[in-house]
Amino acid sequence: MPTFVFPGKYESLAKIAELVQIATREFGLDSCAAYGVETAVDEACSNIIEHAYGGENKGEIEFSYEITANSLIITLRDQGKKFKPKKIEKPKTNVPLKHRSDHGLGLYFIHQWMDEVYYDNREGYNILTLIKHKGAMS
Amino acid sequence: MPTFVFPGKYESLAKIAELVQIATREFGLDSCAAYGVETAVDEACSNIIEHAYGGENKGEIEFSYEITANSLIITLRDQGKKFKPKKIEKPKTNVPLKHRSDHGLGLYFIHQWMDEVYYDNREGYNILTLIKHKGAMS
Amino acid sequence: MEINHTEFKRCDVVKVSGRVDSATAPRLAEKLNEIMDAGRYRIVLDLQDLDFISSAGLRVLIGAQKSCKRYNRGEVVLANVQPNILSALDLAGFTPFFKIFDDTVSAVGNF
Amino acid sequence: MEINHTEFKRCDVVKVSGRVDSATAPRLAEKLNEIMDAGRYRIVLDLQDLDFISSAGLRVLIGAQKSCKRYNRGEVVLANVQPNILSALDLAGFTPFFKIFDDTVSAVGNF
Ligand SMILES: Nc1ncnc2c1ncn2[C@@H]1O[C@H](COP(=O)(O)OP(=O)(O)O)[C@@H](O)[C@H]1O
Ligand SMILES: Nc1ncnc2c1ncn2[C@@H]1O[C@H](COP(=O)(O)OP(=O)(O)O)[C@@H](O)[C@H]1O
Repeated sequence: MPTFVFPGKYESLAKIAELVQIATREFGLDSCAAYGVETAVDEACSNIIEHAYGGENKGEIEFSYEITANSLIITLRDQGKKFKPKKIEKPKTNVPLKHRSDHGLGLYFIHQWMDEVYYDNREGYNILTLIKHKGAMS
Repeated sequence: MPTFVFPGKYESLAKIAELVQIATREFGLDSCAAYGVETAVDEACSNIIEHAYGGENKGEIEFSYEITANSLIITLRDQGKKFKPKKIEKPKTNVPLKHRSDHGLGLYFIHQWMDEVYYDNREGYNILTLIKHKGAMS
Repeated sequence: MEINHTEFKRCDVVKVSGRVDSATAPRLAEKLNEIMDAGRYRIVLDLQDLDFISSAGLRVLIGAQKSCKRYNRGEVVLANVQPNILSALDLAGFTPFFKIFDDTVSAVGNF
Repeated sequence: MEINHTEFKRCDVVKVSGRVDSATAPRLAEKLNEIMDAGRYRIVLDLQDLDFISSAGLRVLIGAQKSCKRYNRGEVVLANVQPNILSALDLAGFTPFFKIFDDTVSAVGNF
């Protein structure tokens, strides 16, 4: 299970995306599913930088992935502020443009695009596990 | 020297153009020179229909071509009104749009695009010979 | 010859493909007249796929340009003019009468 | 991310290529603000070569749309939206807020 460590800054996102593309290709996802996984990881890493670390260059992001017969399992670890959301709200979409909030999409995207999402905190680490199954819809 | 006979109507122009394309390709002209020959033949045939025959479906157009080492020689024959222009005028181009005539381009195009142009009348036929040299400019 | 006409807010795009010669030029003239008769005088001619234009076709273009420019009510502009077509326009001395754009987006954006 | 901006008579076309994520979204916001600060609120975003957009990028789009539509002074429209990008917009519930055109010509012609 290869592990990669990136500095917690936004420039790392494109590099992490390249790894995700390698992993989804290796796993054999179609373009749309692969795009979803790329989005989920991007949103999760952005949140680590912005919310867990409270800004750029405060800590590292560890990225690793594992491919099993039926699953692509991506793990993200950080040493930022403990985080474990209780409930993911669907952003209210039935509101006119000017009242439409443009925040809160990140977690929603993560949960929509991935099949399983687990939050854990252990030994000073936040551990986020993102799982995509083969052949599952969306 | 293959000869082709077409009814003197505008629909024949596209078919004659296909033959011209075969001939210019066989002769080895570049796209621009080939386009010029196609134009010259089209203008000549349009004139035969419009001016020599005075309209569509009055007579035939005979098209033939010959390729020599250095020349593509196209011959057009019709049995319409005798025609042998004395002098080809360059259309006046230095005039404002609203005074600009939109006629008289045909003969000018023929003489510009071809290297040699001969008009002859023999045995009730108008015989137009259009010659393009290899490697000549325009 | 094929003609594809799209009406936009401020102009019409007419894509002319194939051959415009004495056989087909009347149909092009008809289409352009139909547009002008509807009071629309800002016309983009997209010549991307125009293979051939004879003097009969050039005549249609210059005729439409004269109508469109009358009373300053509009203009015919050209887009995607291929090299051979450009040399025909040039030889006819018609290039000064038309704005020529590299692509249809710029031509539409010009109106 | 690469940004290509062309100013036309009645609208601006902004072609955004590559990745719009938290690293690059601020540069896109800056470019759009610069256009709006010049009093130009009719913007076509050409997304033909956009490979990726995160929620940070979507935020920039919706922010620009809010500014442009204020006082009815204009609008952001999208062109050449690729399937993956469209599903992101869709999932965010943003598709109702943008006119989406098949190509840039139609988008420009809409203004
Ligand atoms: N990794 C994280 N660490 C701490 N807080 C987080 C983390 N991810 C998300 N959050 C919290 O959850 C909220 C919603 O996150 P998200 O849906 O990504 O939207 P946004 O980042 O636009 O606010 C954030 O505003 C933040 O308060
Ligand atoms: N094959 C022909 N037979 C008879 N008259 C011709 C022929 N070709 C050209 N002409 C005459 O020469 C004139 C100029 O021809 P051309 O340059 O092709 O322009 P246009 O056909 O637009 O008038 C014609 O108007 C016609 O009077």
